[in-house]
Amino acid sequence: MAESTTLGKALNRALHDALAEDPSVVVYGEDVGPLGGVFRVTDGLTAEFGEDRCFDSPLAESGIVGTAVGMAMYGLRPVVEMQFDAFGLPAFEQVVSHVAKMRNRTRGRLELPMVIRVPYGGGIGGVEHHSDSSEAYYTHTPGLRVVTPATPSDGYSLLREAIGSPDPVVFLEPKRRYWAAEETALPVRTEPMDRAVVRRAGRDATLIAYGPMTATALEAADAAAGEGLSVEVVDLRTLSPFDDATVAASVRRTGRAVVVHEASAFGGYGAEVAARLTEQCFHHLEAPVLRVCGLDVPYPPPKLEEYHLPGVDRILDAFDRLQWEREWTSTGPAEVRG
Amino acid sequence: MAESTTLGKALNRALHDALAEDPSVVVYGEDVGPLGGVFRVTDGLTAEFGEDRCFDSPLAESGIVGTAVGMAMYGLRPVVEMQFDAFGLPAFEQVVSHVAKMRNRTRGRLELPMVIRVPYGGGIGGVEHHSDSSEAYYTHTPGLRVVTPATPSDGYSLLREAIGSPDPVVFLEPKRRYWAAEETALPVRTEPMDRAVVRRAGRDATLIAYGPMTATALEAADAAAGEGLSVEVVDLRTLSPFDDATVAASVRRTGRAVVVHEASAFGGYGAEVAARLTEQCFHHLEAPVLRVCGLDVPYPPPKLEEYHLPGVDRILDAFDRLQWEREWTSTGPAEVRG
Amino acid sequence: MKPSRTAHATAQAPPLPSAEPIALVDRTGRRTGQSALAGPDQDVLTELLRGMVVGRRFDRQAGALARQGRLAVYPSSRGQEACQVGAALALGGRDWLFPTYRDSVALVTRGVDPVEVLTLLRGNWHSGYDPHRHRCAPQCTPLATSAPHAVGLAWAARRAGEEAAALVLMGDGATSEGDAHEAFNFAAVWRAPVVFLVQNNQWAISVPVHKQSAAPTLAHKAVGYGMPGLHVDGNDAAAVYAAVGGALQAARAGAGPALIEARTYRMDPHTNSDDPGRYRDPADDRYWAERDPVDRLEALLRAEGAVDDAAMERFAAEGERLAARVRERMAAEDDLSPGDLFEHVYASVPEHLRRQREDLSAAFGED
Amino acid sequence: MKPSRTAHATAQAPPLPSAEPIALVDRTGRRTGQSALAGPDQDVLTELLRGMVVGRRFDRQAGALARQGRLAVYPSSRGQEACQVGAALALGGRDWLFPTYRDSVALVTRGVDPVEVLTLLRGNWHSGYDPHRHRCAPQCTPLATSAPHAVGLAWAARRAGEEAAALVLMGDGATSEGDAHEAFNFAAVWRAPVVFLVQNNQWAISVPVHKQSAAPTLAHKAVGYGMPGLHVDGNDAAAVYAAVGGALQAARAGAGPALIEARTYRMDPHTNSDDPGRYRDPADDRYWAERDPVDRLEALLRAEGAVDDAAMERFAAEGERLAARVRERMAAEDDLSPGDLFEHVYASVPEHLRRQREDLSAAFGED
Ligand SMILES: Cc1ncc(C[n+]2csc(CCOP(=O)(O)OP(=O)(O)O)c2C)c(N)n1
Ligand SMILES: Cc1ncc(C[n+]2csc(CCOP(=O)(O)OP(=O)(O)O)c2C)c(N)n1
Ligand SMILES: [Mg+2]
Ligand SMILES: [Mg+2]
Repeated sequence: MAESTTLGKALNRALHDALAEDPSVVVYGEDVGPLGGVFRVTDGLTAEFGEDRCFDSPLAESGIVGTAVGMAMYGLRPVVEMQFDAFGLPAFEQVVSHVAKMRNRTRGRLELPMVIRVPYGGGIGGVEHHSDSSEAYYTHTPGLRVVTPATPSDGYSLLREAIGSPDPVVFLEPKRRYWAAEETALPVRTEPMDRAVVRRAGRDATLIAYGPMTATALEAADAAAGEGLSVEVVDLRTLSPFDDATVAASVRRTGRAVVVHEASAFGGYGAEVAARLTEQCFHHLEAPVLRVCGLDVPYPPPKLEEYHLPGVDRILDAFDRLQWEREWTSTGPAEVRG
Repeated sequence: MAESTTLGKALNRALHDALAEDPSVVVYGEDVGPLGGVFRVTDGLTAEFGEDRCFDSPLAESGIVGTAVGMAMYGLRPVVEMQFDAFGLPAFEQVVSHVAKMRNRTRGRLELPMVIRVPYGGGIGGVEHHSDSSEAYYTHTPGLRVVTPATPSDGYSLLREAIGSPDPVVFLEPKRRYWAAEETALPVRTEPMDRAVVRRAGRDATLIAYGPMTATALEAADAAAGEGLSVEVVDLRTLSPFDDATVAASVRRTGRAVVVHEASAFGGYGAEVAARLTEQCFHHLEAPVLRVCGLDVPYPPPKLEEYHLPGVDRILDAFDRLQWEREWTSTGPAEVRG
Repeated sequence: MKPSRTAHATAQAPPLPSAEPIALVDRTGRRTGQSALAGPDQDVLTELLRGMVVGRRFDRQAGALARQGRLAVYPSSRGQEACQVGAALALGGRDWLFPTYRDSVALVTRGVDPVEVLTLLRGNWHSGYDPHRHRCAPQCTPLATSAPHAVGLAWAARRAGEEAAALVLMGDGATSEGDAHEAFNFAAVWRAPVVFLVQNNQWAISVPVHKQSAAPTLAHKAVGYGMPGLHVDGNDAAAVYAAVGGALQAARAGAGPALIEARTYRMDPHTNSDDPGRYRDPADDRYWAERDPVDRLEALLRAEGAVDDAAMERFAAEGERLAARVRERMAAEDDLSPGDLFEHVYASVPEHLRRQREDLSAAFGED
Repeated sequence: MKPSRTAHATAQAPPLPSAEPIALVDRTGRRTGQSALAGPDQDVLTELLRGMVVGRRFDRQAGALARQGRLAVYPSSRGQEACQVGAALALGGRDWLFPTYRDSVALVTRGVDPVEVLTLLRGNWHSGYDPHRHRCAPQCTPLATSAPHAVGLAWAARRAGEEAAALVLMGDGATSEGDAHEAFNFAAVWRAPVVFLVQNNQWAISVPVHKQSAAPTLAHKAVGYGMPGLHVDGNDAAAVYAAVGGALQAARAGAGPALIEARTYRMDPHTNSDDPGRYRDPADDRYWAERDPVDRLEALLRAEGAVDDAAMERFAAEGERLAARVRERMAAEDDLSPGDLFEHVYASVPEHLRRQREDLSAAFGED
């Protein structure tokens, strides 16, 4: 029976169900035990499954990821949490040099079915180091799957799939959407992990988003519709590997594309999206693929983050720069592209 | 008087001259003292300037970068070495959370005039972890300058400038070019740090390269010339900030561009180059900006690295895919673009 | 550089830290008479008490501002005043302090403008004060990461011939991080003038210290680096002051680094948004309330006649004035400069940021 | 989960490691008669000697292959045979070994196919053997990074009810890395069945151990984690075997981890491409040559009548046969599969890698 569930609760339920179904799943990290995590995503798990299945570790991210590598080598399915995105950085060597490479190194003899959960992104008024978006570091690293849900049902389904995956998954949780609710009946299975989905159909332009920006993208599409512009919104869901088929098909249809993310533009994930779509859809493009991203500055303090984060207005501005053949009027373009 | 100098020797000379001129410069890291570094870039410096100016530290990259932050806070100009690119990863948190952000954090009150030297890239038959290219991790991080010389004279000049810079510089040294020689008279000053240069003029396409790939790009341009194709080669020299003016001007002139690097394509630096040039030059582009990069796999073992690394052939193949209006003949295209 | 063949086996092992923390003043406010530390004189003790009373008032004010939403968050110092005030007062004028997010009271004690101390938590900028002015590094959030900075800075200061040391504040949880280890080790190998003060407040958010370490004390970690380790009562300002002061002096004199564990307790939640009811026993709060650092020193100084009601009222009034000033200035309009976002990324604003700044002012129609 | 208010102060401090390394056999091949370690019996000692003779021959062969350019590089084990053979033979069948790039001799002793051991250094792939078959993790290059893997694996094994421990090999230099600290700490807090064996060969490439640590011994690091630390003579195979074997047994029995420093010496350059003439004194080589691990055990066993010329010739012949087999098989064509580049990135080949594979075979005109 469908009921209103938040992303945070859906993730919690996914961990719960994974622990219940598979004894090889263990959940650990900083404050994930009795406290239930600083965002309560692991709430109640220690109480229900015991200290043996969900527990607090010493405070050391490289150690957390490194021990998870060892557990996964042994056949467990560890799910570890980096408390905030920036605090995953101490583990970066483990992630790049081992998590991503162990299968390759051993020609498939050692696989690492592990999940690194990372609450990421801003918009929560967090002080320095609490609002970063590091997806570009992870997605540039072959061997990792990088997944990020935008909705509670995807949160549940993608996390279950990530835990079941034979490959290591960096699971990026858009922390400002933890409290976003949706009517859904859990357990639920949504589209498979490596598939992007069209969240809203449109004819005139494709807006590509993921994680925290999906909701913003949908809002922007709504606003654009009010001005007569029909925008298709694609939610990537999995950042690596990239679902070229779905996204390129949309862009070929609309002929215009904007990609949006919170991370800084320069060398950001949106560059890859823009570059590969341009390679694949060049003759369908009426305008360059535009990026609406965070500024190329360190993440600002809370009171200035609004200047940094892409919002509806900046997305609408980007639509304006898509080199329409005619001026837009309030009732839409004089000539609509097929 | 010009004489033949290798990149390794030019870098050594730059460190030497910086130490001689500025008492606030200190050089340290793993094996940079009496051994002179595993690539001999610090050869003779301890002997000449003493253990106080060039020395071996404990073996811990985060500690090396972290202590350099403190020295720079105090006003020194530390130049530290990460022995190989992959061994810079333990310092990644220090680089991202502190090196890149200290100036911003303190509104300019604390600046960090420090240089992190990183021998990077492959092609030397190195075993795992000895051939990586991490420029995408660094260039996505605002607050860092990321510089990479391709020639001995640039090696000298850019390293001197990096050491003199008030901003922290990640200085990426193309290790397979350490032994590449050039006739030059040191000390030399080449173009400023944040400027790209056209290494070879051309009309038909722009080939964008940096560091280890600049020489390969020039070879490819030579080969293409043999087939009648006139290729302009741009050496970026500084990856961040990006010299939009120089590169975009070239691409607008030629109408076609290929970017080449050793790192994996996905989310690589080339994506940024392609995306921003497409944004800036869309109406001048006859074809999408193509990328010739490492495969999207972990860096292969030595005997397979040839399959991974971009070479002249793969660059020439990319030229073929630049959607010429006519077939190329051995004497060049029937119609040459302005 | 001739390495000895038996190189490191010749180093002397410093004595082991004591399992029980060293106190100069016991929890009832009596001098313990122990002799491992030289006790500070009454003037210093009075200063320590004054600092703690004022610091606690500041801390309470900041907590209130956080509850009112005027600070993004506030990590309280209540219960840890002996550590923070003791440490800050032990610093010499040329010494450097490397505080964490929790060490606002140490900064206020050091003389930094309280409103500038709160800039980070208020959300106006990442740090509000000029680090050079009071020789205080910005408050550090990524755990243990400022420890190597302190080592590098202290090494540089000694190299420059300055008689200065650096004091690193860190929590019990932070000792588990790799950076703590690397900093301890670099300091010891380089004999850098650094003192590491671990405020073991028993908790790293919800994780108790026995899940961080299986060592007899955190001070025992010093042994593995060949530096002295000292275990002191962190609710005894006299002991903290004496231990930190002694170690700083030794460091300045060239004796190298030291590690001090101060055993204390975080009386409040981790921050105002934490819920300790989920993970700790209120009995612990009571246990530690009986060991309150302010009460204890007040009892001693009253018993010894060094302070009386009037003095205590003076300290309280000073605290009230400071709190009022903070309230007032925090009520003022925010002084926000979005332009600063671009200004302080590099020494000068590069072209691409200039363009982004223009776009931004176009969009927000200002600056 | 009720944290004690005096939590970690109740832990017992294990005894300090000795400044002088414990030896069972002195450099002249006489039993020292010390009683801190139980000496292995003569059969084991003979096995140790055999393993060292064969291992040294393998090592020499690999060095020759490197000089001929048939290996990309070879980090020699010469001088460290007592550590590597002693440690490998001390392992039980269900125990796991976590070796570094230098520990080829330990792997060969463990029974891994020598040619598969050399796959990494030959440059054909990053690791050649099946880690499950002999319970040997791939040789690890990024220093100290496999130590937390061992902790996680050992923890998982104990949780599964297996009586198995993990043995981590690491160098003196590697102890400076943050990951070493984090691994030591996780192991101690979790009481994971892990033994850390630090082969202190005096050098990290060109950096002497006194620039890595100011501690009396590296074994002293154990104190800060609340685990036992032992300092043994790393050129005495009997002592290494006894120390590692004892620690593994204790670990399997639930006593938690231990840290053992084995004092030894890297007789050769760091790798075949290193030039130790730049940084170390040849007198050191002579000093250590007199303490050779093979000579010493041979002298003991000859004196005790356990081995004779015939036995030594048998061992030598076994080494020669192994070397010959290695030479022969290494002369064979490389078995390279570029297709593997795409095969083992993910469990199945994603679309974009399928395309790259196709491009590649088109370009190279093959699969
Ligand atoms: C590298 C890093 N990881 C995680 C965090 C998140 N975090 C903030 S405070 C804290 C607990 C710190 O405990 P402790 O070191 O004992 O200091 P205390 O807060 O008790 O003063 C954690 C896990 C962080 N700030 N930095
Ligand atoms: C994280 C990391 N940093 C640097 C290196 C480069 N490196 C390879 S071996 C070595 C020295 C290691 O010394 P030690 O740990 O004593 O081991 P040994 O080689 O003496 O066996 C260095 C610096 C590395 N492999 N990993
Ligand atoms: Mg604490
Ligand atoms: Mg060594």
